[in-house]
Amino acid sequence: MTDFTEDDIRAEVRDWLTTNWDPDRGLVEWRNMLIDSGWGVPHWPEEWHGRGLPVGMTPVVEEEFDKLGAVGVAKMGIRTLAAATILEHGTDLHKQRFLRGILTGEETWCQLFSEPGSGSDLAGAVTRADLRDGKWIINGQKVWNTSAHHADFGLLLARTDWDAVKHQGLSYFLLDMRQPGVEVHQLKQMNGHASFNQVFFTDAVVEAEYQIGGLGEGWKVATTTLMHERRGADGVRRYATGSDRPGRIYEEERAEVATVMAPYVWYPQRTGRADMLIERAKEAGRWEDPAVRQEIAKALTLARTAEWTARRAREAQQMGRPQGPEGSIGKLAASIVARACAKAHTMIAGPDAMLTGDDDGTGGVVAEILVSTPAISIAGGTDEIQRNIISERILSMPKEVRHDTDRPFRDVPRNQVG
Amino acid sequence: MTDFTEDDIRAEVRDWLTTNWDPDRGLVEWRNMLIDSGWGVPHWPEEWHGRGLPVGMTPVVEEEFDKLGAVGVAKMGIRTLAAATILEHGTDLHKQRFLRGILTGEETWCQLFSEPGSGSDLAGAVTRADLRDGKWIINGQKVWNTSAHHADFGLLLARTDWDAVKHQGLSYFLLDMRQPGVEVHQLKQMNGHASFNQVFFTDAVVEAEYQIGGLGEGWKVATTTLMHERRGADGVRRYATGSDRPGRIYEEERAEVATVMAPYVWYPQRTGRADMLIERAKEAGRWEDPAVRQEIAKALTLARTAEWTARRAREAQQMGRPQGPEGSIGKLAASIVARACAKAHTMIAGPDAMLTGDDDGTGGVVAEILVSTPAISIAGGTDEIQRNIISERILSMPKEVRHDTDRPFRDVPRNQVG
Amino acid sequence: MKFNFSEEQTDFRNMLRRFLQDRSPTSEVRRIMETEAGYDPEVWRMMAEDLGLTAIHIPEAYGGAGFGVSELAIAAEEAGRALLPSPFFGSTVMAATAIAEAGDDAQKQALLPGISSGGTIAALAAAEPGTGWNADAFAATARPDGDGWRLTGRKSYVLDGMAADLVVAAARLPEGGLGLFSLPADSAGLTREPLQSMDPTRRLAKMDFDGAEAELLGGQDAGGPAWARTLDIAAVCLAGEMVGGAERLREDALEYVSMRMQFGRSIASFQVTKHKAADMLLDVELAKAAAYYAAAAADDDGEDEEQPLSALASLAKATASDTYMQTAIHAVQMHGGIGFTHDNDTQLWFKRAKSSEAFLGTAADHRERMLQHWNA
Amino acid sequence: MKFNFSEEQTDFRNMLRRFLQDRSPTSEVRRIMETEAGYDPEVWRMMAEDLGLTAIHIPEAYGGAGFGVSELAIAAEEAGRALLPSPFFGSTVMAATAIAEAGDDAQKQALLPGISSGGTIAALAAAEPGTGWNADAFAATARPDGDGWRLTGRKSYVLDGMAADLVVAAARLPEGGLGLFSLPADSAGLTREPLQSMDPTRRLAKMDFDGAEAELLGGQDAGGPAWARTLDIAAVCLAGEMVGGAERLREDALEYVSMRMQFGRSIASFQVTKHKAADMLLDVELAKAAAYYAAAAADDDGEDEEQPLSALASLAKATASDTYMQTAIHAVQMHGGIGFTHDNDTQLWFKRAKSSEAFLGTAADHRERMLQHWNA
Repeated sequence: MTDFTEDDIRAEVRDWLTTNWDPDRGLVEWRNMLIDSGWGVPHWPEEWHGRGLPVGMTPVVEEEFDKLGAVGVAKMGIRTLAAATILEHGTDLHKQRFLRGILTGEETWCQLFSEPGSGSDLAGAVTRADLRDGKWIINGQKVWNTSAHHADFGLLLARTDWDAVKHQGLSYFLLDMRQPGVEVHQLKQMNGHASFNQVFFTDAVVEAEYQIGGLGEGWKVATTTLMHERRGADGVRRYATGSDRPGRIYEEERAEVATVMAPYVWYPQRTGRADMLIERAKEAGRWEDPAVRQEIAKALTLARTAEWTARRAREAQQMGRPQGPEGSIGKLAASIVARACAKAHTMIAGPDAMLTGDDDGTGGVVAEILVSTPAISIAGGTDEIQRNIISERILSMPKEVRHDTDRPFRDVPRNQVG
Repeated sequence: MTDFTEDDIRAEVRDWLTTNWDPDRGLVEWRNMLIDSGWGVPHWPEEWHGRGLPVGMTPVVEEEFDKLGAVGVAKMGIRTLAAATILEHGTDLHKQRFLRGILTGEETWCQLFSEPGSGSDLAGAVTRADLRDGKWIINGQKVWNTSAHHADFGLLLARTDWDAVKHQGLSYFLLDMRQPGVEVHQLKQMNGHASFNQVFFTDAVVEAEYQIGGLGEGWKVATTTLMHERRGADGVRRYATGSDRPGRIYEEERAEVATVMAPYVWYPQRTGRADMLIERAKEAGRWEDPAVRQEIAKALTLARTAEWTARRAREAQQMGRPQGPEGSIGKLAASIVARACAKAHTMIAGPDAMLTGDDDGTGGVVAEILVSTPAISIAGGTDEIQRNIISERILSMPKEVRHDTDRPFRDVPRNQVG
Repeated sequence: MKFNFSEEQTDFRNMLRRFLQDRSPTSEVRRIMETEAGYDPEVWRMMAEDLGLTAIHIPEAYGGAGFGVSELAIAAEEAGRALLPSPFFGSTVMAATAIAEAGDDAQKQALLPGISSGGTIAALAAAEPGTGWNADAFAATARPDGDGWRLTGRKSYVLDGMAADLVVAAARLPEGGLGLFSLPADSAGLTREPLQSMDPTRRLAKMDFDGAEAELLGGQDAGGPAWARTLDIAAVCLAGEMVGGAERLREDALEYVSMRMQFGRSIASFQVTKHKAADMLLDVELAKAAAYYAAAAADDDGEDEEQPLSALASLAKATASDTYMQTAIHAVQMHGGIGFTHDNDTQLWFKRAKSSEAFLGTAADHRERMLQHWNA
Repeated sequence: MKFNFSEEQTDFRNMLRRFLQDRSPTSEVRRIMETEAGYDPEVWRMMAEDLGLTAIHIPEAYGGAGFGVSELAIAAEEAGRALLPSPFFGSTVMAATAIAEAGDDAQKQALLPGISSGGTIAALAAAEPGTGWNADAFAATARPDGDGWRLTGRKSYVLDGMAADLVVAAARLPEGGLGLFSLPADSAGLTREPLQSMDPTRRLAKMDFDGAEAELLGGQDAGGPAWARTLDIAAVCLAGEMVGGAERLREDALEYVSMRMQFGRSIASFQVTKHKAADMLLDVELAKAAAYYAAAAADDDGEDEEQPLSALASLAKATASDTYMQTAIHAVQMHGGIGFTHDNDTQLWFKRAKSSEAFLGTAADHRERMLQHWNA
């Protein structure tokens, strides 16, 4: 399979699709066919459901799918992080057990990294895994776990060695969420949505063979997961919807999309909705108010310049040029955009900014903007963390002197979790 | 002298003044009379030119001076810091030699603390004093020395022990500025004024008896000077002028005031001149521009609230109540006020903000504001230093971990002065 | 008290703070804000009968305590600090002031004692949909009918409008001037409906007047000046309420970062956190200075020639609402993810800050108003 | 180049940067800014003859190089970075653009080759005292006189007005429209005087027209649109010049704090300094994105339907001038006391940033203009 051209690939996938694609099939049936053919994840290895094609060929294959409207394997949500982590660090047992369920969409995943006591400091996890009678016994608490309330499995980072230094005492586990020792509580936000969960472990069990990566190498494995998370973050920031075509398979896919996207339904509002400003100002009769116009112009300027900056980064990447600083500042720019938009929306709304639901004149959309924008400067790495990263990695300024990595973790001062 | 009432004091000083005050005397002659009578500095000890009255009586005495327009002893400039430092830490020799000259105004002083290599870190001074043949030999460089170009003496902080930790290797000297080893260069600022000097020492000499305070206790002595400097800073921020009455003594005093105030002639502009905003907007035809009005209102609001906050602090102090945080935030507030004013002045000036001198429509006053306001967030302790102080001293937040006070100064990383 | 409170004022504040800590802790605020009424009648009774809060600035001749706006603003500040859900602002601050400013002696005798005792809850229906508190835009009209008047038009953002027994309404007179009218809340021709408030501790209503019968307060010239002064005093008290809330947010955020560790050290030890805390302190102190100065000015009107009360009230409102919102944004950020959750109390004050930005007009509106009244 | 520069553009920028490092280091800027002329004729000659900078965007038919606004803006950016004192902006960017936009073929043949070769320095006299670049407020008038016209009125803030051989002036036509006119700088009835510029690297003049004879460029309808497009292109190039200056300030301040120690550690290791540096980078990157996008839009006008060039040019000007000033304030602050001295170079860029806030109109003016042209 090393001698081929783009046209060969195109022809081959088109042939296969023409023969097999049928929108009236069941979603799982179809995805199993995709997995068996290797066209679902063509860049994965042949022994694991792929065709071993270079990553660059994947968009070509996807184009052919799109032409016919053919549905692909399950790709959204934490499952992609699970697949990437298992592919890179998993044993054959792990791959055997999990990859197909991930691709068919029959089994869903959540990420169990953050803890209430450590915030942005993921490596400060204190959830413990203790080996007893050949099984790992898990005790502790995680937080900010998207979709954990309906997940079948979890990607768990837990401490196995308290005498090692911080980053070297962690191990990584593939945890069955459907067991008595795991309790999931949805966490309601100030905007009324519940995008996250808290997960409590009381003697939860992981069989020894479902530890992944070396013992004490959990941070290394987590780095893979986090890298894929960052890469995918742009995608998640946009709210996806399924195709609106008729057919059984599309119906099933729409239901899947709705479930995966449920936590993100308010994400458009989190950005501040620069796109609504001018229309809102006109509707509210404030388009001629010079003070309001200044704030609208500031918000639009920030939104546009942030967008152009992101496109500069993308184009540089596509042209194979070294990425400039514009790549890493997007997250921080998004915070500033959101705050400027919230300010402008507040001025536009005038007294209606006090209202919500049916009474705010926008069916609650503006109200949701006003109580959602604070999230963007926290979730996925706070503004402060972003500024640390920019100053240290891009501007090469000195790192903060650390007081938590030079001693056994046992001796590192930390929060009491209550 | 412990049994007296305010009325007694009033009567006594009035009697003395009635007999002695004459505006046609020479300034120095009159001040010598004041010094001999003890009415020039009534709260100083009787053996040193005062009357040993409580500090609270000084305003009473001053009121009686004011009623007659009687001139007092020399009080402005660095001389007051010299007097306070010598009174508290000096030997009889020091008091004998210097106090009278300070009070008559015949001898002027400068402060020699800051260095180009250490900025706000005054205790990081590397100007060295070495004892050779019973004399201190000074080598090094100081900067930001107001009035040093015409000073007779300097308050010098220099390092005498390089093996002690930072704050304990410094000693304090009373240095004769009129000697070959001392060279003074005026330092021009971006606004064209020269308020400061650089002072270079090349084997300058201080006789052993003019070291003040214990050897290695220079930082302790400097603390006295700095405390008086901070106390006087409010006064200096306002530009003083002499009385405009006729009479030989007033003429001489006006000349003295002009010399002392010369470095501060642009200080009103440094504040941003909130007082000019409305009139300027009307003159420039921008009083009706809503966007300009927003900025004027913001600047006026900051200026007023800063002023009211300072008055809250003063009144609390006068009522003997514990001073709230409002005392320490004045310096930081002044920076914010100045920036907001500069912004508003720029918008008001419109295209004239490009001009200066006779062409900016205000005889260069607005231009001077625009290039002077950056100074207020630096001089007398940067905004960053103020925020450190507020967070540590008022809010009791943890101090920055220090890496310069735990080892011999010799081993502390520092700038190469070039 | 322009620059310092008297001992009596400080005692009053301390007493009030203890009462609210005791009777309206955040757990109670959360419970009450889920109820239909939106306030606790028992707490309201104690506020009125035990503490006399409903009587503070009402003249003694009308059953009040005869204190000034300064004391009223202290009460608002403590209520804001505690996020007290109650009709205090709508009834005592707004409606009672409007009646006291506009009414003739007989009307004040008839209406104020009930409000002063807390037995009557009143609400001021002035703002209108979209245009808010800008009196020039009030479109509701009054027409004479026999001895009385009939009101027609729509009012909105009526604070504590559903809880009210008595309504004071602003409407345009036939000659174009502004009239303030009183009518019972259950009058024929007056329908009211609760509005969905982003801040569940601030209850709002809309009111439709369809020829509702009402009594004109004072003469036909009384309404305009009375409304202006009522808005000034309300803005001053709102500034007080906001600085109370901002100070609470600031203190709580500081306490949170002082208790939490990250990367093996206290979050409060990070220089950026320290500087943010310093800036928050500065902001709140400046806003407090404005709120206190304006409240004192309301009590000795005319003393500051350059800045009459309307200029000062608008200055205080603008700076307090900017500060409150900025403090709330910082406070959420300092809490990190937990600050964005429903269970963390920060969000309660955040929503109050957001709502306060708009209540009585935005900061930009008030900055414009401030300059219109500035003498210079 | 909306989102990326071509290799040719990058080469052009690099070549230019090397030239300016070599020929216009800060020591030279300081020397030249003290001279009466305000620019170095030898550097100007090299810019024109060796580098072709005076010809960049002038069509080949008129002796130019036929490049676009993108290349012109790159040159402006590098000039801004180096703080180059020269009549490049006044002559090449402003006056040549006005002639190219307004003139008929014969006029362009007559005027542009000289400007293109650098032999003629031209200046655009449009702005008027107090009201600046707002064309609606231009009060200078033109009246027909025989075959030509005579101009009367006062112009100010004329960039490179004293250095100019040729003046392009904007004046109101008898019918009320706007005309652009050309005349030799030494014409009878035209007197000019240098203005005292806060930024000594940006030379300005005022001009009095007292019946000066001038030639109308193009027809009577040409001036209005030509002025609008000239202002757009000048704003785009000024945005480029400003982001060049801001980036230089940012880099120099970062280098300074990285080299300096305080309290026994690098100033760059303080978290507050690090975060300030991160914010400065963000600001400058956003402003650059706007400047580059607007320059590209000037070359393929009409492609972005929502935002026509005037909207983009004003957006770029507003954001670049805010960013430049903020960066300059931060840069002075990061240097501490030394940053406020005359001998430290930061002040040179600070003054340029201050002057650039006002040049061609303030950020607030341009934000308003941006929305007026926004299609949405």
